[in-house]
Amino acid sequence: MVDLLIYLAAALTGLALLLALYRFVKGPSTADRVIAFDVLTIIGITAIALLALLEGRGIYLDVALVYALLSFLGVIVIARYLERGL
Amino acid sequence: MTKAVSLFAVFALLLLFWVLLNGSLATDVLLVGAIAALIIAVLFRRQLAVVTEFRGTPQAFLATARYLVYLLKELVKSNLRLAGIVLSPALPLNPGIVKTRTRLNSRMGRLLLANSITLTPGTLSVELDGEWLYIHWVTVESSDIDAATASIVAGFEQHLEVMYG
Amino acid sequence: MNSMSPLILGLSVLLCVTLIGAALVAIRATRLPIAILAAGLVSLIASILFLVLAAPDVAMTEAAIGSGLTTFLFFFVLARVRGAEKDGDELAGDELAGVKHDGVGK
Amino acid sequence: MESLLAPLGGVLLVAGATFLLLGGLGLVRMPDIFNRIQAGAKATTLGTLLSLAGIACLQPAWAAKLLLIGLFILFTNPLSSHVLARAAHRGGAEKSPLTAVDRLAEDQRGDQA
Amino acid sequence: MIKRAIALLLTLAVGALFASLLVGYVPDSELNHTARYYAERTAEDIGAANIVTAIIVTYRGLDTLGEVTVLFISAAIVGLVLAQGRVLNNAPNNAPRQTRAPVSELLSTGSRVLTPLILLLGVYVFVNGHLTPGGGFQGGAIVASGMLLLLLADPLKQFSHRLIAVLESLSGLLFVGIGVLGVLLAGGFLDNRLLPIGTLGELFSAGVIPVIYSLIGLKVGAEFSSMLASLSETNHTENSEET
Amino acid sequence: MISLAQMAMAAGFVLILIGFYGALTQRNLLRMIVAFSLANTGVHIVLVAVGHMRGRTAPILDAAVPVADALTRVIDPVPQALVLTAIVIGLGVTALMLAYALKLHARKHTLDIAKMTELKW
Repeated sequence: MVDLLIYLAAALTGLALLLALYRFVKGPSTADRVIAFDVLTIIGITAIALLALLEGRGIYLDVALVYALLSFLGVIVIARYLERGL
Repeated sequence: MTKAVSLFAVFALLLLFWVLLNGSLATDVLLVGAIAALIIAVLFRRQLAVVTEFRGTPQAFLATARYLVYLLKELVKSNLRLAGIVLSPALPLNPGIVKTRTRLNSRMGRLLLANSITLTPGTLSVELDGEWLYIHWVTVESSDIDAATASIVAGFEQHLEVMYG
Repeated sequence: MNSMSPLILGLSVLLCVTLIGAALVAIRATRLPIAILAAGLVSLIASILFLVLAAPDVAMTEAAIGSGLTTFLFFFVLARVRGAEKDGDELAGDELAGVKHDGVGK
Repeated sequence: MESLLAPLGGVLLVAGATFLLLGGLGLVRMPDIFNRIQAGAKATTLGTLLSLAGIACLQPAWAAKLLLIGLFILFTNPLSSHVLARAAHRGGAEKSPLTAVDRLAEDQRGDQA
Repeated sequence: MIKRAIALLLTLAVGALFASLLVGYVPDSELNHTARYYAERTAEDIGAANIVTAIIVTYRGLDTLGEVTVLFISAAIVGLVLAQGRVLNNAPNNAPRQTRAPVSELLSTGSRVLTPLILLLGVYVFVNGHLTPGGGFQGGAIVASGMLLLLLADPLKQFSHRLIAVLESLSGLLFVGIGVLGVLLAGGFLDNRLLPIGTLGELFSAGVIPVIYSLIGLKVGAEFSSMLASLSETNHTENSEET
Repeated sequence: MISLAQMAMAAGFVLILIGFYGALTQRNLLRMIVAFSLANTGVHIVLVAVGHMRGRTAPILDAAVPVADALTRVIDPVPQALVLTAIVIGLGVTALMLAYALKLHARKHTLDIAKMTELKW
C-alpha cells in the first residue's frame, strides 16, 4: 500500500519536473527561466529525499541540504545580475 | 539586551543548528560544535545583532507560537485557493501591485513579515521602501492602501509586533 | 528495497533525457545568460544522476562546485563584459522580455 | 502507532507531490513573470515541505535533518522570490494585460517627475 | 559553413569511437583488485566510514596535496591577471562601483542571518568528511558560497585579502606539517595514525583525517573566496568603453 | 535489459559530444567556455558510471552497510575519488579561462574569436 503511494508520488514529481522543464526551454525571458530553474532545484530536493528513502540511506540527505542552500544563492546571484547590481 | 547576553543567545542558536545538523548529542560532537559556533558568533556578532531584536518576554514566545500556527494555516488555505485558480480552465486572474503600510520598525520583524506575505501564495512582496510595502496580488480585491493593508498585512503584523516591535 | 528498482530506472531515464535537453539548450540558446543557466541545470541534473549512481560524495561536490560556484563565476564575468555581446551572438540589453532596458541602474 | 505512521507518510508524500505538480502547472499556465513566481515558487515550497514531512513519518530517525532542510527552504525561498520579483520589476518586465493596478510603477514615475 | 561541416564530421568521428566503447562495455559484477583492498581494509586500517574520503586523504594523500597546490596556483593567477586590469582601469576614475543597483533591505537582513548558518553548514560538511558524503572540498565551496552571500548583500564590502591569504597559507603549512609528522611518528607521509583511530562512526575517529580535511576545507574555502573577491573587485569594462 | 551504468554512460558520451561540437563551432569565448564545462560534466558522468555496479550502494559504511558486508554491497570507490578531484580542478580551470577571457575583453573590447587576429596564420 505504502509502496504504491511512493510510486504515485514519484510519478507526480517526475511530471512536475517535466512541466518546469517546459517553462525552462520555452522562456520567454531570462527571469522566467530563473524561476523555472528555482522550481527545478526544489523538485530536485524532493527527488533526492525520495531517493534516500528508496535506497534507505539517510546520509543522502546532506546533499539535499546543500541544494536548499544553492537554490537560494543561485537565484540571488542571477537576480542581482539582472538588476545590474553584481 | 547587553552585549554578553546577545552574544550568548546567538551562540546558543548556532549550537542548536549544529545539534540538529548532526542529530547527535555525543560529547565530541558538542565540543566541536561549541568551538565552531563560538568562533562564528564572535566573528559575526555585529551582523547577527538583528537576531537578538527578538523580545524575550513570555508574551513574545506566546505570539511566536500563534504566529507559526497562523502562518501554517494561511499557507495551506492560500495554496488551496491558488490550486483552484490554476486548475480552473478560465484562469480567473486579476493581478496587480498594491501598496500597503507596515507599522513594524525592526529589520528582522519586517523581514519575517515580507517572507510570510511571500510564502502565502497569491501575494508576493516586490519592494520595501521605508514603511511602504509593495505587494503583487494575484486577485486584487482593493487597490486602496488601508483596505489592502487590512486584508494582507494586518494578520501577520499583529503577532510580529508583539515579537519584535 | 529491491521492488523499487524499476522506479529508479524510470527516474534515471527521465534524468538522462532532461540532461541532454538542457545541454542542447545550453549550446543553442540565443542569449548568453540562458546558455549559462542551462549549463548550471546540466550540472544540477548530473548531480542527481550521480546520486542515483550511488556516488553521494561526487553528487555533493558537483552540487556545491559544478552547479554552484561555476555558475556564479560565469555570472560575475558576464556582468563585467555586458554590452560586448553584439559580436558572435545577439545578446540584446533586454534580458527581461519585452521592454528595452533604458538604463536601469546604469 | 507504527502501522499508522507509514500510511500517513505515504499520503503526505502524495499530497506533497500533488502540490509540486500544481506548482509546475501554474508555472506553465500563468501569463506573466510575477504570477509565475507566485504559482511556481510557493506551491512547490509547500509541496516539498509536505514531502519531507511524509518521509519523516516513514523514517522517523531522519526527522532532525529533514526538519532542518524544511526550515532552510521555508526561510530562503520567499527571500529569493522577493529578490527575483524586485529585479524583474526594476528591469521593466512585461506585465500581463490583465494587470489591474501597479502602484509601485506609479510611485516610481511620481518620484522622477 | 565549411567550418561547421568539419566540426560536425569530427564530432561524428568521436561519436563513433564512443559508440564502439559503449557497445563493448560489460559492467563488472565483482570489485577489482584495488577496490577490494580498499573496501576490505579501510575500516580496519584507517577507521573512516567513508571509503572515498579514506582514499583521498590517506591512500592518495599526496595527490590531494598536489591538487590543493594546483588550486592555489590557479587562484593566485586569477588574482594576478585581474589585478593588472584593475590598475589599468582605475587610472582615469573609479566611479563605476557606485553605479550598481542598491540592495533590497530584505536581502541584506536575510543575508545577515543566513551567512553564519551557511558557514556552520560548511564546517559541518568538512568536519564530518570521514562519516558523511562531505569533505574539505565541498565544505570549502560552501564556505566560499557564504562569503559570496556577504559580497552580494553588500557589494561595496572589501574582503581583507591579507586575512584570506594568512588563513590560506597557515592551513596549507599545517597540512604539510601533519604530513611530515606522519613520517616522523607514524608509518609515512600523511599517515593518519598520528591520533588514535577510535571507533568507526564517531566524530573523533579515523585518526588525523578530520583534522586534515578541516584544514583542506579552510584552505579551499579561502582560495575560492579570494577568486570571487578578485572577480568582484574588477571594474566593469563596459564603462571604460563609453568614456 | 540495459543497465543503469550503461544508460548513464551513454548520456555522458552524448554530453561530451555536445560540448565538443559546441566548443568547435561557437565564436564567442564565453560560449566556448560553457561548452567546455558541459564536456567536463560529461566526462565525470562517464567515469562515475564505470564504477557503478548493479544492486550495490554507496561506499560509506554506516548502519545501513556494516563493515562485514562491505565487500559484497559497496561499489568501486576509486573512480569516485578521481572524479571528486576532477570536479574541483575543473572549477580552477574554468576560473582561469574566465579570467583570461575577461582580460582579453578589457584589451580588445570583444569576445569574438574571429576578431582576434594577431595569432592568425
